[in-house]
Amino acid sequence: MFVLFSVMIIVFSILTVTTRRILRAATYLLLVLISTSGLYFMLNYQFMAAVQLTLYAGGIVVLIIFSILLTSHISQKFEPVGLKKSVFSALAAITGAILSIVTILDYKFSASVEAAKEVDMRLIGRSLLSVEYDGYVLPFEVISILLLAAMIAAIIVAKKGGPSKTKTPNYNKG
Amino acid sequence: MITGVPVQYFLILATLMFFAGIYGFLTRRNLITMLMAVELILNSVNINFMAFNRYLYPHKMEGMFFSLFVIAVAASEAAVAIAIIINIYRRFATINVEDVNEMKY
Amino acid sequence: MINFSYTIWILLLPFLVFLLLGLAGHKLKPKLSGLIGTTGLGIITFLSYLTAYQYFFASEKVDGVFQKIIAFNGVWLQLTENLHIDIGILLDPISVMMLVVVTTVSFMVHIYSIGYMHGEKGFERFFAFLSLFSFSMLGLVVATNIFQMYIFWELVGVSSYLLIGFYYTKPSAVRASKKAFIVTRFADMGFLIGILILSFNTKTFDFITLTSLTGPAITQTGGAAFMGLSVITWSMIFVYMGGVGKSAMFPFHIWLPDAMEGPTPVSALIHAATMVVAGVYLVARMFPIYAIAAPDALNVVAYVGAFSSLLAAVIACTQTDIKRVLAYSTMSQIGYMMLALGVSGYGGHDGLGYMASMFHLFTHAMFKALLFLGAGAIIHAVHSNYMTEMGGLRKYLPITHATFLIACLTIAGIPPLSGFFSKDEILTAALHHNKLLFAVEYAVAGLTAFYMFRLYFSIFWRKETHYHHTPHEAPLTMTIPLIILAIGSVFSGFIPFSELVTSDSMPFESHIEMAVAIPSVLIGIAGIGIAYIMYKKETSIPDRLATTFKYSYKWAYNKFYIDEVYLYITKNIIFRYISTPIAWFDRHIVDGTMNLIAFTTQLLSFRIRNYQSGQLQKYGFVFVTGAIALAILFAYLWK
Amino acid sequence: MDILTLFVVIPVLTITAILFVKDIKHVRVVSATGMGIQLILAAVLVFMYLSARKAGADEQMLFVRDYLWFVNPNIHYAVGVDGISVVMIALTSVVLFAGIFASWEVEFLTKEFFVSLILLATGVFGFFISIDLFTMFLFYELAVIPMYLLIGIWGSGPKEYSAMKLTLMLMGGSALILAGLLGIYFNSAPEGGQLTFNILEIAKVTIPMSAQRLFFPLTFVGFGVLGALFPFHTWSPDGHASAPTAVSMLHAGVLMKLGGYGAFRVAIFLMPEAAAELSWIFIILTATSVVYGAFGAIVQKDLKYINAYSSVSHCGLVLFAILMMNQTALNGAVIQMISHGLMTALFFALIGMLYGRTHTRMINEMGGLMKVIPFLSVCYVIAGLASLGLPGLSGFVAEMTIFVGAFQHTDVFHRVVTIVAVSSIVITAVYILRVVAILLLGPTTDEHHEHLTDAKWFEKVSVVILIGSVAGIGLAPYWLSSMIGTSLQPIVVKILATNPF
Amino acid sequence: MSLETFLIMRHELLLTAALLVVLVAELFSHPDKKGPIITLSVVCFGIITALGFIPSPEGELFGGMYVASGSRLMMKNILNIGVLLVILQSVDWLRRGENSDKTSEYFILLVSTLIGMNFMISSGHFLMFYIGLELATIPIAALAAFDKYRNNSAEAGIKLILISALSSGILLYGLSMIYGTTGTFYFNEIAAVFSDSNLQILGFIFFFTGMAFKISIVPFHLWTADVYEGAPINITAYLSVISKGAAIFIFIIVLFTVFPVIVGTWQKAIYLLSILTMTIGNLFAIRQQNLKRFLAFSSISQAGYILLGFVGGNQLGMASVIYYVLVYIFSNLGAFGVVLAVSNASGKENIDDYNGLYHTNPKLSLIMMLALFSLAGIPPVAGYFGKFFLFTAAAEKGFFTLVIIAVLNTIISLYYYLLIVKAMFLLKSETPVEKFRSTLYTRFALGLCVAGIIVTGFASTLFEFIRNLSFGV
Repeated sequence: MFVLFSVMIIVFSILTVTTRRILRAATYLLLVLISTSGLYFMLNYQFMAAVQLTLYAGGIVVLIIFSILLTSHISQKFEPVGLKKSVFSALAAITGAILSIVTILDYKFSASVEAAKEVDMRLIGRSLLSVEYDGYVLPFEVISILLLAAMIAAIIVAKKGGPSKTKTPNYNKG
Repeated sequence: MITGVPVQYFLILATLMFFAGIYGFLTRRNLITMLMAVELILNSVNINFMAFNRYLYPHKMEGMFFSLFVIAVAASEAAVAIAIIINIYRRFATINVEDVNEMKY
Repeated sequence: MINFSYTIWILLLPFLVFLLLGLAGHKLKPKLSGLIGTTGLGIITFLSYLTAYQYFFASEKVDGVFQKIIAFNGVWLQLTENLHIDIGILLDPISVMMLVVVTTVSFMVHIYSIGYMHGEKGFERFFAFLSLFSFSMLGLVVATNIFQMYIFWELVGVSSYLLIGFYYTKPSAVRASKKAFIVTRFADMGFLIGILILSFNTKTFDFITLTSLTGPAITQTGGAAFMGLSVITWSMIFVYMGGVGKSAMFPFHIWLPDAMEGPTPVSALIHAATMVVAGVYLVARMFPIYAIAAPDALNVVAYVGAFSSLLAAVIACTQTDIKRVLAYSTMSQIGYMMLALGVSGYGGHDGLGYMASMFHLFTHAMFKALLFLGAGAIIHAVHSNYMTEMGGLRKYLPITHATFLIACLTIAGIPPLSGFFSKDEILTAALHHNKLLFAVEYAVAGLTAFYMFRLYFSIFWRKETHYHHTPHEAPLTMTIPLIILAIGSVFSGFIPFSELVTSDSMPFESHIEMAVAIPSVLIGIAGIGIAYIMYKKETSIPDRLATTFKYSYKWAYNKFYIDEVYLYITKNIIFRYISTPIAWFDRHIVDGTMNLIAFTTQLLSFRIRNYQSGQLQKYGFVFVTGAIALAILFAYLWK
Repeated sequence: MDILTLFVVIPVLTITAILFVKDIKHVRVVSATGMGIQLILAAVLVFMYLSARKAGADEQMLFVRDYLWFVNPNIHYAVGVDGISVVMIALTSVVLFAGIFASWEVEFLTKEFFVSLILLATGVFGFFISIDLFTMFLFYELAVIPMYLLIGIWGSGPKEYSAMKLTLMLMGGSALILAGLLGIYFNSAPEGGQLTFNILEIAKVTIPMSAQRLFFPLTFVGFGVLGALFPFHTWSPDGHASAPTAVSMLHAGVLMKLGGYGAFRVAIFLMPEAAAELSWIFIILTATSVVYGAFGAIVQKDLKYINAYSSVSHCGLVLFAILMMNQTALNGAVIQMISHGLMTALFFALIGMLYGRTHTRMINEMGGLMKVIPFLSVCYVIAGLASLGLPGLSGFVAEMTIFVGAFQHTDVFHRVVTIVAVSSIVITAVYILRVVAILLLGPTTDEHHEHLTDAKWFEKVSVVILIGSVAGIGLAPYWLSSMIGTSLQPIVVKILATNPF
Repeated sequence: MSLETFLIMRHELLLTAALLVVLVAELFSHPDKKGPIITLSVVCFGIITALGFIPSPEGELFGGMYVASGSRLMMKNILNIGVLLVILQSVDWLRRGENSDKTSEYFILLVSTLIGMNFMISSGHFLMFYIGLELATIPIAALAAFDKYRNNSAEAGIKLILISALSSGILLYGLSMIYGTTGTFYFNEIAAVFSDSNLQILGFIFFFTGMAFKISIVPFHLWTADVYEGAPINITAYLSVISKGAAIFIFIIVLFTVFPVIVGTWQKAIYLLSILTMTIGNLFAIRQQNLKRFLAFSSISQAGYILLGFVGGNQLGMASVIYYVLVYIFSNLGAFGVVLAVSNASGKENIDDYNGLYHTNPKLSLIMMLALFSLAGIPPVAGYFGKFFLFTAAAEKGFFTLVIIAVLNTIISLYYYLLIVKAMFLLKSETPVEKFRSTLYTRFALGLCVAGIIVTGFASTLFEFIRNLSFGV
């Protein structure tokens, strides 16, 4: 199972960033996210898997696809990436990956001796609303502000029109 | 806990995904695909958190919660970014990142 | 003990007059300023005479030695514990003698100037400068320490500068004044270095300590320090360099002839009688050190003096500007004095040269001042400096003629005029010391007689030139000084100098040595004779001689091109090869480096602009590579 | 309020007063009044100082006031003066007062001009009264910055370039000083205890040699830039040439002294060991400055350039003397600072006045001015004579003290270099006389110059004050020299304690 | 929620309340009349700023997620002052026609970012830190893209949000490694178990770059100039001062409290980067013509100087950093205030346009000059003191080479600051900026800035206060 998911994730990840059709990219991304949620299931984090599926795969990707539809032709093909750019980027990415992997493999992880906690919804709910140690009510509150702000921000930026249609003169000449 | 799969595998998987995202961010010309690359990056980080939490620190849920919040943040980030991208599209009539370079030097 | 504290007024009075005339002179009537200046100087002259009388005849001698009297002394500037510059008044035979000389000549010149400068613009300025000069010269003379001497030495230099450049709208005068100042300044640098070395080794500036036979300068001479000469010798050579400059000895003599651009009274006062002998005075002042501790330096003095006197005499024979002839004559005579010092020993009869030098200084002051003032009267009458434009003036200017003749005879060394006595002592001293120098001086004596009478005959005899308006005798204010000085020239030879001014302040007997005196007189007469033949009447002999010895004549006429050498040095070397390159270097290299730094920064700034390309992905690339590089660096390489 | 702080307070009050004044005429009057008070105050200070010394006060610094400012880095506002600072303060007051009158006719942005000028002066006064390195440095920079505006706005010629260059080079110097000061601060208690910026406190300890070797050159060069140390002097010709009269006066007259004073108070006094060890480098540099500046001046055509190079030469002599590190030479250095301050201020004042009349500073475009404007010309000659070291004027006293002092050095190298420096007196004479001859003497070359007017009353005030001071010092230097000498005693004791020579 | 909790958290709570108040007011206000909202916001924020100074107990809330200490409180207060100034300065801008429909949104976004910063500063847990960071970034991107009708603004927005997403991705990756090796997100627990294994250093460095991005440290600075130039001026000011200041604050807290173990590593890194940052920032600043862009690079080099305070890891360093940020707020906002005022009045933003400004608008020019001098570190204004303490902090640990490089860099920065002074005072222009008079808000804000610039330096008690609250590694 793990092998399947991981192969899927890696392949689709790479496809996401290399395919020349934008909608396909979105689809591959969706697949990556879905396989990730499969991993979460494997890890026994069902709640997270669900969140991943709904919020990530469902929410964000849909958002992305909408925006693609707004801004591009579906069949639009990208021009191939400049060779120099792709080589250097790949080089950077590969160096980084090798560095990270070598470093990770170099490190001896030691598993906790304490007993695992069964993650059920109740526990999650309690933790989320707890003000004690390991309680997450404060981030929960703050993230709501963030969501509010993001909403307002998105609206204000994307909203069309306004009282003044006149384009303000562009004073900037870099 | 998945028997036979050490935590390192997860980490390597996430790392590969992470750098795939990085590569995408650096090469994709379309702003939206860049955004997608960012999502890849965030997703890979989430895998890390989850795997660590499950393998090494299963008695607490910090990693998991972190992932949860990362997803939320990613969502809002995506929302704002897409709003701006739409605005860019209106202004520049393109969402090719290489054309969005009026300011330089 | 006589109280000499009044001598302070000899210094203060001219200074006050200078301040008065300098600050308020333009508000006074010219005549009044002249009167103030002259009166002031009259008082000083009187005081000087009083001092001289009291010093030589009324004060007590200890063991027959004239004592050095500090009439006044105050610390002007404390430098180190031991070294301090004092301003004071030191009375000893030579300073008292110089007081007399300076005040006398100065007083005469003051009187003379009232007539001579009548109606000139800047009349009061002239008297102010004269007062300043008198102040400086007197301060120099009575200096109690070498630094005071240096101070007044400089002041004398600047007064000379101001007076040479008195006609400041005349470019040649301006040039001359500048030249005089810079040349002497260069020499003074040597003087200063000499002072520095001397004071470093002796820890004192004080003349009394320095010249004391038990003083540090003489006892702690040490061995060879540099190039085989001792430190003291070096310091004395450097000090002498100052004297060379001020006294217009070779090679620093070039300013003196040019200095004749100044008003003639100034030439008489400064460039004949007083300031130019400061070098002689300096050597005399330091004489014990020269004689005992630095005989090599003393030899330098002798040779420089002898050479200068010869050189000047030769040049003088060819010049046509009467003031220049007199200038070279001055140089020649000072060379005499230097030589006399140079051949002198210390103490008793050995110090004959010293005495002779001082003696000649005294008589020279009289007759040279007379000559210059006479020349002034002539120029005043003819409005020309060139003897080719003169002739037959004896009937127009009787008094001038008479006094001028006396002066010429004096300088030619015809007995019983004063020049004879002093010159004779010098020759005697030289004979006993160095035959070569003696021979040179004989030649110079002949040349002197020749060129003086060349001058005399050309001006007063010969064919009468046509004058624009009839020359007439100068006013009384000018002739009276002439007469007084003529009297001085005639009789000053009878002053018993050896009993008053000697190297060790101890009187000794001196007498005329006939073996020396008779030939010298003969040579003098011979010179006069040749001049008579060549210049009494209009003859072609001089021209023929000039063509025969074409090159020698040309060289001599052009002062052996020494001026040109200097010009080359200053114009080319200093201006073209030192200063201009330095200025260029400064603007372009040093400043250029600073600008280059700025420019490089700008360039660098321009070069790296492409990193800020406006391309988001390039930013991302830099970001990521930066992160990875940092990670590699700090996780692995530089931990 | 103590008397020293008043020196900072009065200028500040004057500035405030100027800001509230509407009329240009009143601006001048207010400035002149303020600086007149300052001048009187300086006189009072001199008097108080002398009487205190006479009464037996034998501390190194008198009128010391110390207020703790920043507790932790232990920064104090600490003031105190010894004879050296007192005379520098007096110098500043005189030059400033003269400068106010020299700039009487500034028409453009008058108010701002006087504000900047007095602000600059505030920095200078503050610098001289400080005994805490922090405040000292603060005032130092405060004094440098108004120069930019003063030259840039009211200057002439390539003023923007010059102003920028001057400011940057001087700030470059101060950058080095800052590093040096920090170094001193962190080594001010080598045996533990409270670190301090207080000069007197630091002087009591010996800064470790390894630190000295690093921080002495930093501090010395840093201050040397302002003191026109070769090869960091090139701001001087351009800066002076472009600056307006009063600014040149104040800058050459006073500001450049900050360099010498600082080099002496901070670099030499606090780090004598390294100074003794490394001085030979700087002695060569400064001796080069002396000769090089003088030679550079010979061929210049612009009056201000001549004077700027002359300043390089004279200020080089200051640093040169400081490096000789003995009482006499140091004494000479201080006198030279004062003397140069006065006479160069005089020079610049006169040049400004000439420029105001002839509208040129090129010497070959002028000539024979003596006949036309005798007062200014005579003053120029006097300034020139002072500059070339004529006895009776201040330059002589200073130079001779330096030369004699430097030559007392037991080391042959120092004496030989001294002789090199001595040669400058001839070169100085050459360029001074050259200028005098071309500019003032001879026939009037330009017929437009035949009807120039001589000095006006305020110009006379300015010039006479300066000439009076120059002559006063030149005629009777004893009191000044001994006042400085007494103050040098403790410094010399510290220096000599470690001097290998 | 007890009163004490309220007191401890009052910054965040009050800000949230203000946010809601504005939101509600927006609902009830007339669409064409935004004046009351502006007044309301300014008043609200003024009150909040004032209330921030009430002393409060120290302590931890939410099981250690929220940490309140004197120094953090002070940091928030400093930010509050800055934001108040920004808000005051932006009033004129908001009154312009094209912004009138977005007034309340502007305040909401601004305040929400401030809430994020406050939480970030107060965080004792990396989750809080992260959320705070994002809350402090995402709305700013929208603000940067606020001028919807200008290409530059949109470009600024997208650049900011994308690069910040990348950066937070890298930061998160680093955090995940830190988590994986320590098993916790609590600051104090991490500090206890952190060591210097390679993976941890890798994680730390990735985390570091995320912070470096916020502070615009070279080479993570490239977005800065473009975003600063494109964004509306008040947002640029906000970005360069408040956003950067907050990041600096939390960064120093994190470095000092979470990673003291690897002090050697981050010292070296900061040493290196601070040299790079100030030099590159300066080199770029020299050539700029647009004032916003110019100030962007100037702020980059300022960040380089600020890093000098980090490098020692000492108490003085932390104090000087906080102090300098305070000074920097006044100085930079002074400069931006003038730029904003001029831009509002004439639309001019280039250095050339400032030629002869002194002759038409002397007061503005003087304020600008003071601000620039303060940035350049010229006495007697506050920047001098700030820089001095920064250098002192670095020198205390013996980093003299760094100090010398830094002071030499100040010369370059002085050069370009003087270029503006030159334009305003020395040069003359055919078409200078007309004489104008700004509104009361702007003048009040600029007055505050000037007062701050002048007073902060001399007020030693202020520095002492900060210093007593600071700590070293």
